[in-house]
Amino acid sequence: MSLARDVMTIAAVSAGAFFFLAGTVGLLRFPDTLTRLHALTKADNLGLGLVVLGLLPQAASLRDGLKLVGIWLLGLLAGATVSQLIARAARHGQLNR
Amino acid sequence: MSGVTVFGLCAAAAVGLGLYGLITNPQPLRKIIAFNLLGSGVFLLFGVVGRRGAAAGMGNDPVPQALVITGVVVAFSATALAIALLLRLFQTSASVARSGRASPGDDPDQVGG
Amino acid sequence: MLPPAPALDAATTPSGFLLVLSIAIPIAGVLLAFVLGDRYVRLVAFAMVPLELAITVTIVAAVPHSTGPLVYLLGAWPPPLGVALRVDGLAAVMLAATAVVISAVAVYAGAEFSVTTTKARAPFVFWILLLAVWAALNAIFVGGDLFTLYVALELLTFAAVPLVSLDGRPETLRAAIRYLLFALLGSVLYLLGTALLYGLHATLDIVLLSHRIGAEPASLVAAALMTSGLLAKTALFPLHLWLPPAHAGAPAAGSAILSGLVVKGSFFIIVRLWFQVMPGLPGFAATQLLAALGAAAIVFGSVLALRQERLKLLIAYSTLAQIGYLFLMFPLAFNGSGHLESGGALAGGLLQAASHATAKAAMFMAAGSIYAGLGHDRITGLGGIARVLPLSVLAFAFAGIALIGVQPSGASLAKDLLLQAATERQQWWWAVVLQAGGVFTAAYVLLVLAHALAPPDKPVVLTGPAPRLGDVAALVLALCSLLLGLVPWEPYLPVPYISPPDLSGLGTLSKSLLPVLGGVVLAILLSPRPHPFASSVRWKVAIGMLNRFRRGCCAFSSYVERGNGVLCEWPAASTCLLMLALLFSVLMLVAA
Amino acid sequence: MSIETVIEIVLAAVVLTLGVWTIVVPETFSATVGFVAYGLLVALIWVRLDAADVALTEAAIGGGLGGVLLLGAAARLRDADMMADARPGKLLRAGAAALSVLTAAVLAGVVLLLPDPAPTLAPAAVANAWATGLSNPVTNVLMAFRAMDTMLEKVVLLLAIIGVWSLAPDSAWGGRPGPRHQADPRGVLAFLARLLPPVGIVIGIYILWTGSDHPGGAFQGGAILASMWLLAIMAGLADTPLVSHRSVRFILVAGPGLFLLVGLAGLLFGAAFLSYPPALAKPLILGIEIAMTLTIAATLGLLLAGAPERSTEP
Amino acid sequence: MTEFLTVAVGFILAMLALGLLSILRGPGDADRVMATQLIGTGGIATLLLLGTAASIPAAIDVALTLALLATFTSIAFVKKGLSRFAADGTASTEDE
Repeated sequence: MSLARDVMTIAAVSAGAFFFLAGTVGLLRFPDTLTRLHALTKADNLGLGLVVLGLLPQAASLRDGLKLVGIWLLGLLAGATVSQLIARAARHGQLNR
Repeated sequence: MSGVTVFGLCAAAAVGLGLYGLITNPQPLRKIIAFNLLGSGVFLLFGVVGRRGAAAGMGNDPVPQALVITGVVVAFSATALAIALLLRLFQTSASVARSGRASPGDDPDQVGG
Repeated sequence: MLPPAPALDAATTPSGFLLVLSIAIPIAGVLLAFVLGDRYVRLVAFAMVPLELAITVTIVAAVPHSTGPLVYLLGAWPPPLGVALRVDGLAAVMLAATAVVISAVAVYAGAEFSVTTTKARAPFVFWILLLAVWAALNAIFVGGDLFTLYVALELLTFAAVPLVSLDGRPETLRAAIRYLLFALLGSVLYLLGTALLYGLHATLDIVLLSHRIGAEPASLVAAALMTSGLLAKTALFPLHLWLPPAHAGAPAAGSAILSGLVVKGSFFIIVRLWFQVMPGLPGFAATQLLAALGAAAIVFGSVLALRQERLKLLIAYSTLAQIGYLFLMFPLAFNGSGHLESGGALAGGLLQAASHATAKAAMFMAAGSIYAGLGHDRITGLGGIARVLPLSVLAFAFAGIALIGVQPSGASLAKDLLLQAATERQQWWWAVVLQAGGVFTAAYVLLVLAHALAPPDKPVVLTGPAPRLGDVAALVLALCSLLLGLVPWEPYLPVPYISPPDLSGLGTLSKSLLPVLGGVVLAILLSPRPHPFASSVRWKVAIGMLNRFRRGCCAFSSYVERGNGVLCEWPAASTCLLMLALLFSVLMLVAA
Repeated sequence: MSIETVIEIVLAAVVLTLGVWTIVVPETFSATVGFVAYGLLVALIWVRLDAADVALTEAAIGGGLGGVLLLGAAARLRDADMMADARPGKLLRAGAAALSVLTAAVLAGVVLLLPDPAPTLAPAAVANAWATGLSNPVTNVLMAFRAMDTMLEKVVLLLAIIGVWSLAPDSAWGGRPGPRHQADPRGVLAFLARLLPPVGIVIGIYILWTGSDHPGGAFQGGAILASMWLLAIMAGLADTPLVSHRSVRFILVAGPGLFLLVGLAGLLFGAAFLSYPPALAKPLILGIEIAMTLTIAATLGLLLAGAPERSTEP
Repeated sequence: MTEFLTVAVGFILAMLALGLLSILRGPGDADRVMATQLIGTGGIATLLLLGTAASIPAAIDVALTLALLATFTSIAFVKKGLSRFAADGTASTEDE
């Protein structure tokens, strides 16, 4: 049982790490603000989600598990709203100087 | 080299960086930021000291931790006060500049009474 | 009397609860005044001042009857886990000086900071901060733990900074920012030192540390960092960039507090650090450096004071010089075995601090009255005010005489004690500085008095009513300083001999007259402005002989001013601070 | 060298790189963002040092309030060169750099020289935990063993508020701090400001409550509550209060006030000032902490809101 | 397991560092503000892995706090960073 948990953790965390890699490559390669923002939020939120998923089997209690899920949801919410705010600001050109 | 030592050196470096910034940066806001960096180095040093004193089932001596929390609060209040002063100075000197040199605030005699 | 390292004070002494009250009552006043709001702040302050004064009197009365210091263990937790409050003779002296000065300032400010509907802000802030300064200072004098002292020191800074910028003009805001930032730099260095000390000894209690501390390199570095951080807050030359604009820009009552008391807070922690935490450390060379900085402060501060156009700035630069005077005691306290001894030198230093607190506060209060009366405080425009504002001028004169060190003032007893220590320790060069300090002080005090007593160019018109009550408060404070030498100090300070001041003897007279005469000469030589009696014939004869010499002196003092301008740049001053910290470490490490 | 040490070196290197960036980058705005990122990453170091209480504090201050404070100021002061000192010359900068490096080197040397085994108060703090009935030793130190420091620190916070308010123009004294913020009620910000605060309040209270036995406590909880309040203010859903309002004043002194009262009660009826009778210790400390949480939330919120700008008339 | 988690921490940390550097370089302020957002995800992931690897349960609470407050700096930037002085008083640039 413990082995199955560990396998799941390793698989999910590795996948998460891959998405972080993808996000960073996006940041390094994409030229303008909006595409970089896209790379950042999409890839990283997936990455965080997978890391959380991977850590769930290791959680000591139900409360810790719930908190983990809560962290991911908060991360999603933050990513969605903040990227909107920044994108709007950037599109209006008021910040790119 | 243990982890504690790494962070101890990191703390020393943060102190050095903060000092350099505080001395050389002409902008007051940058000085405030450098002060915060310096402060965080000092707090980290407390953390390292506490980590070295891990005992009795505690991973870190609770007394330095408590000192750091108190210190962080004080440093934050100082930052807030400094920034409030800065914004007010910005506002008043902007309005003095707008109303011209002849404003009463420029009279050299009126430096308090 | 200072006990030789109290080994066991792990219990609260009977009247120890008074120490708690000395901090708790002003804090309660702060909280109460804040809640009750604009209309009641002054009332709360007026209620708290006598209460706190009574507690201070009780503490001061209790100290001689106790065998050791009064001790209170907070929460009944003994150090190292808990925090202890302690009052010895030194703390009692400072508590008393603080209580006297703050009470006088409260009387002085009563009229100026009364609440009206149009201006509620300044009184609200002033009265609350007055109580806060008192709480912070008492916590510094009473606190027995280096970290508690840190928090108290920050409390003091937070209470002092808004006093500087109370009138909200750009110059004072700029002065407040500079003061705050430099003070923060100082306190961070102090905190760095405490972190190292905790890492070495797992306690920050002053008494416990004094037993555990040795000449380990880390302890010495910690001591150097803490000392230099505190020097920045005390504004010892060359770390004084923030002091003149801050002290001259605050309202007079605020300046009295800032100049008289606030700088003494960090000074007192330096005394605690050197004399109680680490008296056995190899600091002789470092204390020589400290005193050398003090001597430089005396020269710079006095010369610059003589060059000021405005009275408040003159007084602020005089503070700079007097702070230097406070540091002359450190090398004089070293005995033959390289141990910092709590003897006559320490007594002299503390006495100097107390008498400067009272005299300087009185001076600023008098200057405030003059400013309020004339609408300006240009020194050359002071002619004739002795006739229209006699009380203010009298208060200024008494405070000045006390500061010069004329018998029987506290400063004169302090000078005697320090001179005696200099003779005993065979460090004659500090005796020269001590005497010169008195002469310099006389110079700028007499300069102001000469202008104030000179006949006016045109009739003096007062812009406001003379604050009678305020002048009386200033006068009482100045008289306190003038009579401090008559107080029996033996129960509180380690005064080595008892010689009742001889008020009529020829020796005394000449001792008082010499600095005054020297001061007259210096004032003539160093002040760049025309003198008030310049039109008289005798003057012209006298000046004719001196003229060439005077030109040289003026050139010297303008060089000093230029040098000061460089040192008052932020990067230069903060570099000096860092250099001092390193220098102190090196001096102590080499000696170890 | 173990793999943990490698990770720690990487972490320290990232943090220090950000620190260097913060100091040397020319634009103030970039430096500020760099410092906020630095503050967030320092929380990682604190977790690594097994000081979760401090990590929480750093996260709440560095991540939320400090960032808002510094970035807001940086954005407003963008081109304010008029307050800057003269830029120091090359020689002075080189000297300052040399001295700073020297200081850091001395400190590093001292850190390496610290005694081994290190002296510690951890056993004493753990052994005396019975007196309060709380099992988080950091809370015990803050609320019992060194309660005086904590109380004075709360007074420092109050003085900071007074200092900030003292900067108000006389005409606005007693009025509301800051501008009235407005935002589209159907916009993203308003959406976030409706969704996040309920969650945040629950988390803030949880951090306060868990602080008696696990890392957490009044300051961390209060900082989170303050952030939620500021979010509502920035989204225009709430306005800053009148600073002359009696209830505002009361909340701002509730924490230190109750602390002082309990302390004086200890002086009168108990063993000593700021001592708690063992049977009542836990409820008393919790009561003080609840009051302090409210006070801290209000204080931090108002510190960031700044000096009163709008006079008492609406 | 611990080793794996520690390696993952190192990897994500390295990605974080690279990402931070590329963002902080700019060119615009909007890019720079993204740095805090990046830490909102990468930093939290690191924190969670670190806490599990070193079995420090409170790391989850720290991560929760960070996740809750990660949006704040960006909001402060958007709200106050825009022409405050032109229209001092009501700085509303969001959603026009």
